[in-house]
Amino acid sequence: MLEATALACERGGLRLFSDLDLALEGGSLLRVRGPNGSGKTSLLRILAGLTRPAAGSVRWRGRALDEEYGREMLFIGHAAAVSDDLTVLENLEFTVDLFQMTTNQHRNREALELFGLERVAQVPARYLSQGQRRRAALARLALSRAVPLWLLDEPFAALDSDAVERVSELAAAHLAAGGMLVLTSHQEFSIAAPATQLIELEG
Amino acid sequence: MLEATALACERGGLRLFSDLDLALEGGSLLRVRGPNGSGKTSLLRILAGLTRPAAGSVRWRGRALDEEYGREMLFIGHAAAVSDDLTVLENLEFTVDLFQMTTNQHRNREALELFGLERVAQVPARYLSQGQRRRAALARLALSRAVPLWLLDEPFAALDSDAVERVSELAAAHLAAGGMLVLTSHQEFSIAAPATQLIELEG
Amino acid sequence: MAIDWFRFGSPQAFFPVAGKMVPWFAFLAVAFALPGLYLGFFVAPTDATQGESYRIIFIHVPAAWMSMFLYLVMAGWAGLGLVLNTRLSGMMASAIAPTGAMFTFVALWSGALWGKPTWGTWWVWDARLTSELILLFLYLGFIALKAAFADPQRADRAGAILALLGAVNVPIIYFSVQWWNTLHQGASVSLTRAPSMAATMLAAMLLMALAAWMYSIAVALARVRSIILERERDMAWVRMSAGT
Amino acid sequence: MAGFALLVRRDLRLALRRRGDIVNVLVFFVIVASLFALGVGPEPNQLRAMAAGVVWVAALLAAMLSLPRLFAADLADGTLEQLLVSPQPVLVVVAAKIAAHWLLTGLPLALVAPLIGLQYHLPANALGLLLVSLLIGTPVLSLLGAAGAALVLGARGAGVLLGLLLLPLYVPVLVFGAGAVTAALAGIDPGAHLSLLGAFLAVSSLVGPWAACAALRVALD
Amino acid sequence: MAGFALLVRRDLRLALRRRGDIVNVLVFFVIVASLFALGVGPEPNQLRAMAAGVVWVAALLAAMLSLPRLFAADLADGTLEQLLVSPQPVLVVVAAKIAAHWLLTGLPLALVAPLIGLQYHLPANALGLLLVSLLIGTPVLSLLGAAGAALVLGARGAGVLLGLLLLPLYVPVLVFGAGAVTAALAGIDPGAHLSLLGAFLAVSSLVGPWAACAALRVALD
Ligand code: HEM
Ligand SMILES: Nc1ncnc2c1ncn2[C@@H]1O[C@H](COP(=O)(O)OP(=O)(O)OP(=O)(O)O)[C@@H](O)[C@H]1O
Ligand SMILES: Nc1ncnc2c1ncn2[C@@H]1O[C@H](COP(=O)(O)OP(=O)(O)OP(=O)(O)O)[C@@H](O)[C@H]1O
Ligand SMILES: [Mg+2]
Ligand SMILES: [Mg+2]
Repeated sequence: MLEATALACERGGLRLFSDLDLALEGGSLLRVRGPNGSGKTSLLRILAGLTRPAAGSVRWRGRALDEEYGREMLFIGHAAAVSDDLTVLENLEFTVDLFQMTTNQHRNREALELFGLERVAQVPARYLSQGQRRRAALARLALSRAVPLWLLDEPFAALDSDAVERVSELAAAHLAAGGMLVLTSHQEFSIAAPATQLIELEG
Repeated sequence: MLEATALACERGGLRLFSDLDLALEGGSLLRVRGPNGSGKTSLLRILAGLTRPAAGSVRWRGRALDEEYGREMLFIGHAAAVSDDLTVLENLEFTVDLFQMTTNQHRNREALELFGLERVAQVPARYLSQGQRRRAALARLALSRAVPLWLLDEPFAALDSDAVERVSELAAAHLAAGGMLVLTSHQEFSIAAPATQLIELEG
Repeated sequence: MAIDWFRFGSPQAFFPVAGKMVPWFAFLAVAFALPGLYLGFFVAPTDATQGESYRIIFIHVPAAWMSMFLYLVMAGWAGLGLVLNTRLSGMMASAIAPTGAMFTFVALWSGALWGKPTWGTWWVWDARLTSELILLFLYLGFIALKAAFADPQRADRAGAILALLGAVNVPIIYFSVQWWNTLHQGASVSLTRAPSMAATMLAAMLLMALAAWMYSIAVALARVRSIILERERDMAWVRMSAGT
Repeated sequence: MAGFALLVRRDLRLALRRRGDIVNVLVFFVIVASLFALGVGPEPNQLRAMAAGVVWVAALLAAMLSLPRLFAADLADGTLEQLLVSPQPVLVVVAAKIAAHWLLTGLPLALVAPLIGLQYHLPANALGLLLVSLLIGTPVLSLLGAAGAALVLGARGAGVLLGLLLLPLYVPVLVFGAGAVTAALAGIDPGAHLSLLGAFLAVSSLVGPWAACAALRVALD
Repeated sequence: MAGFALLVRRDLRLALRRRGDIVNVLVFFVIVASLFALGVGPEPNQLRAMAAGVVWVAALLAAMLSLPRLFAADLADGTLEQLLVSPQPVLVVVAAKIAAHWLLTGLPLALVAPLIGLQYHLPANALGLLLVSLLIGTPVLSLLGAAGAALVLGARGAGVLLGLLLLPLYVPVLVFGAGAVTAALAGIDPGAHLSLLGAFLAVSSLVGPWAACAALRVALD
């Protein structure tokens, strides 16, 4: 489904990686590993269609990335994409509408509860702790079963062990249902996956 | 040396913790633990003198916190305090001057090397990866042997295993030399310490 | 085909070519300017109504033409870089901008000097003068915007967008005398005069315009060479040719 | 269309959350208008002559002061990234931003301008014209402003740089907008000015969003 | 003192890194000055009468456009936190910020103002006075501006809000500053205006930094 051929990435005149190929089918987990600054985030941004690769191309279902791709892909980067002045619930509702996800008020509430955010649902995101902010960004995972491709950049950073477990469970269920997952993580994690791939980037 | 009595913290009308006492002597490591949003960061900011506690007081060497405290304490929070438009080296040099640390060009370079930043020393921080940015903030630890009290908020987040080890070694050496360390971390870590304390905050 | 094009667009290939061309264009600039100035200031007859002051035309008109033309060239290079992602294009645009700004300034300045004796004021806020002033600000904005980015690639792309946006102004300058009733001359004033006079004036003006052309090319090429060196200083070929 | 409405609603909500962005713009407008009168002098005739200019310069400033934050906040917290990977076309995102900006600055200004005009002793026909010229002209400020704001994303000293880029582009709007009113005061038909303003609106509504889209992609690359 | 110099140097370096912040201010100034003439009209006499007002309004705008970023960038990246826990007194930090802001906006404006005055047909004595009034008055803009910028830290729509807070405070500066020049043009002794400006400077150099310090502590609590 997701294929990339001969990808290369350049930053500030430096080659981060080149000639990178990948192919992902339903049910596979791809872990991208490498030291700080090796280009993991850059690779994920290329796969999300945000950054132009210096060479090579990314294809989804055999076609180049287009606006439709936005409905079939989910990207959560370093920044939480949570607006300071909206409450946690409003932030979630905006994301849901933006990505045209099928859900309802009840399921939104459940998603927040799953991430232990019910107490702060009405608090403007400005006042959240670091970890709560990440949780607020990740809450949409609970509503994204139908989105086939997940791209998660360091999803576990700043989370406590409880939240790490929650995310791992969601990821495992997603994979079991035939979804695809690409993630980077410096921490070790355990996600049950039908198929696992690893890309090691060098520093 | 560092004492806090009957500390309480309130946020948005909510009590995060109250009646918290602590006393730290040379060589002790204090780990603050608790789920996301339980008040770890708030506690560290109180100890750093940034936030006023709702009740209780903090004392250093028996006296209330004053400007002198800034020379004897080091606080690294969630935000890396690295200016986008300065290079990594310039950022370090500014910190060094700001905190009136005794060092020299050679030692600054060494600190950057220790954190694997020599290649990006002349790159504006804007272009760093998440982990490199944290490393740039933590590089000052290598020059802070003389600062008795370290307050580190999630120092390991976003770091690769190499960098985690580097920080742990520096912390261990600091403790062995009679320094004090307060840290929060969701990840497990191993830092050899003459004395260890733990504060558990409830969510 | 495409590969050839990209090779031509590589700074490394262009650097020596530009180096060879600079002296030629510099020579041509002088070769056109000398007879142009001679014709304009010694041969062309004194104007019946304006006296000697009309001779500013030999500076003013070529400068005004170049100011507009160079903007289009600059925007063209910038747009090319945006579409094809070639490194050289952005450098060319950067190299042209200061020359364009200079000609714009000269056109404004000479026009103002000319306006004093003819219109009795050195400045009015009419459409052509205003749009020419905006052209100067656009050049300055382009330069400032490019300088505001540390990353040259990003600077090129942001600058290109601004250059294309501002290109709308050029036809406004050109046609403003037709669209609005203004104090400024319409086109071809000189052509309606007595044939002999028009011939020398036209010749002088065209020679000066050609000289301005050649000068612009020479300066832009020289400047693009130093931009190439600065931007690509870390690349192997620069270090090798610098002998380090 | 649903995406457009969603995004406009979000921006309006964010602005209203502070209970005052619109009020701020209006108060700001009043202050600028009185400030000018103070800076130049109290003669009624001179006031009337400069009324349109002052209102227009105030509109221009209100637009400019609010522009640096148009995309910057969304860029910083990662929302812009999400907007770009979302199924919404980037053009819709940009159009919504522009619409929200106009609703929050241009529209309130246009509606309150006749009141200011009254203070400056403008006659009734000139007041109406002032309103019309603002209704045609202020969208241009938002359209071009969005392009400028997107261009300076990630550049330092963005505020002043933005002024530098935008003021020259705003000049024609100001000239024609104020010109229409001044012409009417002098008994000349303002139609020519208004049609030029309209032409400007047409051109900038083609060029502005396009430039903003391209610039956003560059900023996030 | 070493701390003060260190902080000023940092801010200047950050500004100069782009090889343009000062140049930007100057170009911006020139643009505003020509824009005003456009908005009001081309009569030389009218131009002379409003020259001082225009220069002062331009100074005010340049100050205001650059203020929202005075502390915001440092707050966002955590630098402000470090400045507050550092051994430097907060007052020194604030004073350095103010000084750097003035060096980057007020001073270049003051130095280039006589050139603008020339274009507006001001006579020599008025030019000198314009320079003097700017040298006394622009520090007030930075002093009060720092307090305003610190107060609105973390508020959305900070740009317009800041304008709202500051413009009323800036009005007196504008009035006395431009007034001094206008008085001289009319043959009246400008001493009274200048001494009022001086008094304003004295008061704001007492109040401004203190208010900024307090506001910063609140913003970071
Ligand atoms: C600052 C003031 C002025 C500016 C910005 C200005 C600008 C321009 C520009 C942009 C052009 C080239 C456009 C074209 O070829 O159609 C031009 C051409 C010309 N200008 Fe000016 N001008 C100014 C003042 C004057 C004055 C005072 C005069 C004479 C009284 C004058 C006479 C001409 C003439 C004769 C042409 C050539 C028109 C032609 O044959 O195409 N200009 N000017
Ligand atoms: N202008 C530039 N000059 C030099 N290096 C640059 C420039 N822009 C980006 N880089 C480098 O590009 C790399 C970007 O890496 P990226 O963010 O993809 O890393 P990562 O693998 O995600 O790291 P982390 O584990 O820290 O998140 C960094 O090494 C950075 O220093
Ligand atoms: N205005 C407010 N209204 C409601 N709650 C607030 C408000 N301001 C702060 N809070 C709460 O205060 C707490 C701050 O916690 P703090 O940042 O100290 O947590 P932490 O233990 O560091 O968490 P993490 O592990 O996520 O970093 C959060 O639970 C937050 O929701
Ligand atoms: Mg990364
Ligand atoms: Mg925390």
